[in-house]
Amino acid sequence: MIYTDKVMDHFQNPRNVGVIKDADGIGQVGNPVCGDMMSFYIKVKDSKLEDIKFQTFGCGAAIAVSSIVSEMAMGRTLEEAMKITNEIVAEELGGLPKNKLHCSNLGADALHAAIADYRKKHAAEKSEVSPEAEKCYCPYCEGPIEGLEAGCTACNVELEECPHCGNLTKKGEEKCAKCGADLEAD
Amino acid sequence: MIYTDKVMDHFQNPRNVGVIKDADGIGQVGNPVCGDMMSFYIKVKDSKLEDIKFQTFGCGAAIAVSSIVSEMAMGRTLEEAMKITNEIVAEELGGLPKNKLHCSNLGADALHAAIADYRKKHAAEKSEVSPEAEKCYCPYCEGPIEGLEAGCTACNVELEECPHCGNLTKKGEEKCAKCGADLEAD
Amino acid sequence: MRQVYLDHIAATPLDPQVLEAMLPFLRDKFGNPQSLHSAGQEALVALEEARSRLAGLIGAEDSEVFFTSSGSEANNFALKGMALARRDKGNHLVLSAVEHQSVLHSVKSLEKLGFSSTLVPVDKYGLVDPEAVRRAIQKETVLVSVILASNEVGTVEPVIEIARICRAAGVPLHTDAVAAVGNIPVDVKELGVDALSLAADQFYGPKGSGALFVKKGARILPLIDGGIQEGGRRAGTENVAGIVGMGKAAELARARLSERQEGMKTLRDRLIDRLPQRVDRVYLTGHRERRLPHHASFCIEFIEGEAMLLNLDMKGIAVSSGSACTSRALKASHVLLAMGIDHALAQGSLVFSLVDSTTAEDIDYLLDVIPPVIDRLRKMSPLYTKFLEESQK
Amino acid sequence: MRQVYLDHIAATPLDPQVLEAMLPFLRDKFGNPQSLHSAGQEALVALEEARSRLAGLIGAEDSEVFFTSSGSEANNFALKGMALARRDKGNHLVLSAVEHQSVLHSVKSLEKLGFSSTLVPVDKYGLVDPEAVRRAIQKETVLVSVILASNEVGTVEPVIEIARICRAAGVPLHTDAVAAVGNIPVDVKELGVDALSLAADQFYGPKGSGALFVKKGARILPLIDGGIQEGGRRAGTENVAGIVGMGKAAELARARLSERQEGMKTLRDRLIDRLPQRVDRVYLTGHRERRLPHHASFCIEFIEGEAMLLNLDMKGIAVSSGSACTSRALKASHVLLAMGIDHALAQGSLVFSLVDSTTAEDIDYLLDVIPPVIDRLRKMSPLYTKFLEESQK
Ligand SMILES: Cc1ncc(COP(=O)(O)O)c(C=O)c1O
Ligand SMILES: Cc1ncc(COP(=O)(O)O)c(C=O)c1O
Ligand code: FES
Ligand code: FES
Repeated sequence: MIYTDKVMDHFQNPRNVGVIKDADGIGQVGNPVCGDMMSFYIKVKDSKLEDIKFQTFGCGAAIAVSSIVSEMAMGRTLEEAMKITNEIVAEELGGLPKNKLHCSNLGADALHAAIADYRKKHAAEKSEVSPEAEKCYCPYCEGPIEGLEAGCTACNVELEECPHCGNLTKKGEEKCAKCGADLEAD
Repeated sequence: MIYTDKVMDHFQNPRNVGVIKDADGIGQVGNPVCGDMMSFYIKVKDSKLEDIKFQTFGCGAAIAVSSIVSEMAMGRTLEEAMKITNEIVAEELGGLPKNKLHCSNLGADALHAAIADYRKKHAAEKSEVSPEAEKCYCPYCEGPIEGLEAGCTACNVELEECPHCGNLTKKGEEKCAKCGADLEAD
Repeated sequence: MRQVYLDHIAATPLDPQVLEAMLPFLRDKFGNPQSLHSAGQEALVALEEARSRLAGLIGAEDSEVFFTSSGSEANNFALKGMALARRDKGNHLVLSAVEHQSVLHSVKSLEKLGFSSTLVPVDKYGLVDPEAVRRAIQKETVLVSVILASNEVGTVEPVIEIARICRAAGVPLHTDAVAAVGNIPVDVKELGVDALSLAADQFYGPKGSGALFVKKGARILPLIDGGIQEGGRRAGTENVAGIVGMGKAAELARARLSERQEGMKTLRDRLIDRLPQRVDRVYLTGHRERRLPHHASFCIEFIEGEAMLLNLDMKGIAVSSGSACTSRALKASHVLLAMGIDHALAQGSLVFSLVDSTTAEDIDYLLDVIPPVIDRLRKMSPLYTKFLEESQK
Repeated sequence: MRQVYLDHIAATPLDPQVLEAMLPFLRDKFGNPQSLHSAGQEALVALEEARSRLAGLIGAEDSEVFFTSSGSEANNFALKGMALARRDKGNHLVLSAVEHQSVLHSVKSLEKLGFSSTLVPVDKYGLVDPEAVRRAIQKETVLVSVILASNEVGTVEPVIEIARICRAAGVPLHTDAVAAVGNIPVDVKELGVDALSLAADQFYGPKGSGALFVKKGARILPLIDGGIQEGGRRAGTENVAGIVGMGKAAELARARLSERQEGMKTLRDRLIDRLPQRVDRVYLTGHRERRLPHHASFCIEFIEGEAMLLNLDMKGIAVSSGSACTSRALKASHVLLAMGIDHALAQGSLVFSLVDSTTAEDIDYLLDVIPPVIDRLRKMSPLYTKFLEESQK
């Protein structure tokens, strides 16, 4: 399988799917152009996440990530929830294909955005949402990438950064593999 | 098989192999660089080929061609023997692979050279040895070739003429496929 | 659990007769066709028989058929080989916006070598307008390439008309017929093309065997340089068993084509007609009539293809969400985008492709299984929620 | 009639275990490895297992192995892909004078694209002098290619030393190991090469399956552009059965290599030692010790190879007169000429190549059959007659 059993479990039986009508905070990340979009709804009580619901438009990984993020954050304090990173999410799922690692960012990002929304609304304290600097992975061979210049050392593909979303795409591709933006032909 | 039964028969059981010590005429064509060399020895009586022997260094086709040429010419008048052409030889053998058609030229050429040698020695009459203009065949796909410009229309190979032997060779080859001469790189 | 395989555009099973034909060449007939001894000649005879059968399927001369290892190789061979052979004539290429990756990326590689290209747009059915091809052809154009039938949306292009235009302009035309050959009648003379790519695994032949038809007289340089195989046009020891299998598959396809087509068409139509009755906001992609007989493709609004595919897989149904060659790419299909379908909808692409043994029960099982799958995923989708909210207003 | 097959450099039979491993993928496991559903994933797992086995045979990482359809494709991929990827660094190539046609002609094609090349000469045993490679490398050199073992004369080149020189010069080294892998120990790390070509049909695997090792970090452009197969490096639906067979063959080769080698070497030596005792003016080509364990090649003076080959074939013995890839070319082998053998002698080339099931009886049968064949052909040869006449003087 392309996914671990744990991913498949969360994909098949996602926890906490849905919408909270009177949410204390709502976070939304991604858009359909990228092929993925997540909405997180939170209820906060005593600085703790009393309830979490999500909706996801996206692939199997995106759905599983949303589900596990909601499960990991449930009942936690906002502080604790803000510490959930894509690495932790991916690890918790027993690993993700490397070209799907960006989905794990999305899950944490959406949750963090919901918390930020809550904080803004409740003006409890202002905090900058600063998602982790994204690790780069080659979208072709899924190997880690050191720098753009070198290309992917694993599969030797020449890469360029999408000026629109920053995603790495094989040189000469006409569209960004992530956001679909037109890349200038070289 | 690459060869017809008739070719294989003449190759396995070549007629008239050998040398005539006191030959009336000797003809030799080809050379080892081309991969083929034939010697024909003839005895002439009353303007007829009383005996013919040959020796051949070369491939299966070359041996079969020598054999059948000797058989076809045996007992014939010199005039008749001079009319043996490569087409007739190839036809008599039930066909040859097209890249081996040049071998059929060799057989007739060697016989004609022996006759010319006899005529020269006996000064009976002078005659120019003018072997038939060679038909061109693509050495790669064995298809007939109209002109050099067009390349081989059958297999689309680009051809050039070997400046040494005139054989057609794929453009960009370093050596002539027939005579082994160095071709200038393009 | 019932197993329903509806992803045959990615792979067909071998016809048992094809395997039967291959086996001797995997057992004791192991000679190399280029060897001059009997074992070699035996392999050569089999190779040439396969060439003849394949030529027969597409109406070509035997000598116009060159074996390759895949449809992609055939496309690379055609594009690069013909463009580079005609470089003295110009450096411009014309291709449609719905070409396969192996054509598109061959052109990208040629662009690095100094070629330029014009992409001919398609209409909402994915159809290329022959007149648009005419307009795209320039004085410098050395090759036009238009797909015969799309593996993603099933649309069959008006290649005959396009060929007429190319002939008039004196520019050779290549067509990628990988998804077409063996599934619809394909005759190179009728089409009037100069080169045509095909692959055996599209018609019950083995993977790893394809071919390029190159019309007599058309110039092409090898993609794989080396020995004398394929008349010096494609080097490398031949995959004898695979080629023999392809030949057998071609022979069977020729004999059974119309029967196969009719059977699959009926089931395809059942699916095309009934799926939109069972689920709302489901759109057929590609042309309704001018399409491959075994191909039904849709976009399902508000959800993403991979999620559907995995859910169906868990129910024993194998489908695809686009071209197998791009299954792991995260972007929407360039074919769907070229047809004017928006990104979100294009993400919900599903392709069902049939085989001659597909049954009505298979289709009905799919029709039963898919609505709850879609329903469940839509309930998870923020886009669907938004849509419901807006339609309530 | 006794059948003795001694042309295994052109073709080996499939090991029965290899066929066994392939069959499921020719029967019901027909999924496309790029399909995301279970049938596809099953094929993918098999593909990756094969990659791992192949990597194990040559001491590579799995991710450094790219499947191809033949040794020739691997050579074209390496030469064209690495040269074009490094075009910004220079445009000069270095190769030995005894490379396979698929390397030589790849270089010819690159020359049309603006590259130049230097041919490094060999000695009379066909050995490349590493120092000569050092001298041939220029500032503009972007790739060196030296064959690991010659299929024509069996000589094994000092690639380790050449690799050291290339590393010092900062130029990547490709080696054509098609005739070597599976027959002698080959370890890419020990060799120190950046790329290495191999083909399964040289070690009891199927025809139509080869691979290129590309060292992690080495840059290479695809030869076949298109989909995401092989990490975007080599497009086209994978020949799953063939690849699985190659993997199994690699596993077997790894386990049995030393045993196979020893057995074949003994018989090879029997042939090399005894043939010149039975027939005069017969010359071993290639190096006596540094040669492939299953390879014995000779030039027989005064006669031509094809005529011998056909005569031996009629006696049930299959041999070759050089590379299968050039069997129909009429010219003398460029390898023999590069070794300084003259044209006439080079025409008399015979190559005997063994397999692990070759027996001493096979060799003895050959040794009995060949002298009268040679004798008969020499009696027909004008060159022999001339030689006899001259030696009588
Ligand atoms: C040394 C060498 N290189 C390359 C090749 C070409 O391999 P293939 O025939 O698989 O294309 C061969 C074939 O025997 C070979 O011996
Ligand atoms: C239209 C089209 N072209 C090219 C290809 C590539 O063929 P292959 O996968 O054999 O390389 C495919 C594959 O399905 C196809 O459908
Ligand atoms: S939603 Fe998984 S690829 Fe982005
Ligand atoms: S001797 Fe037959 S090829 Fe010339």
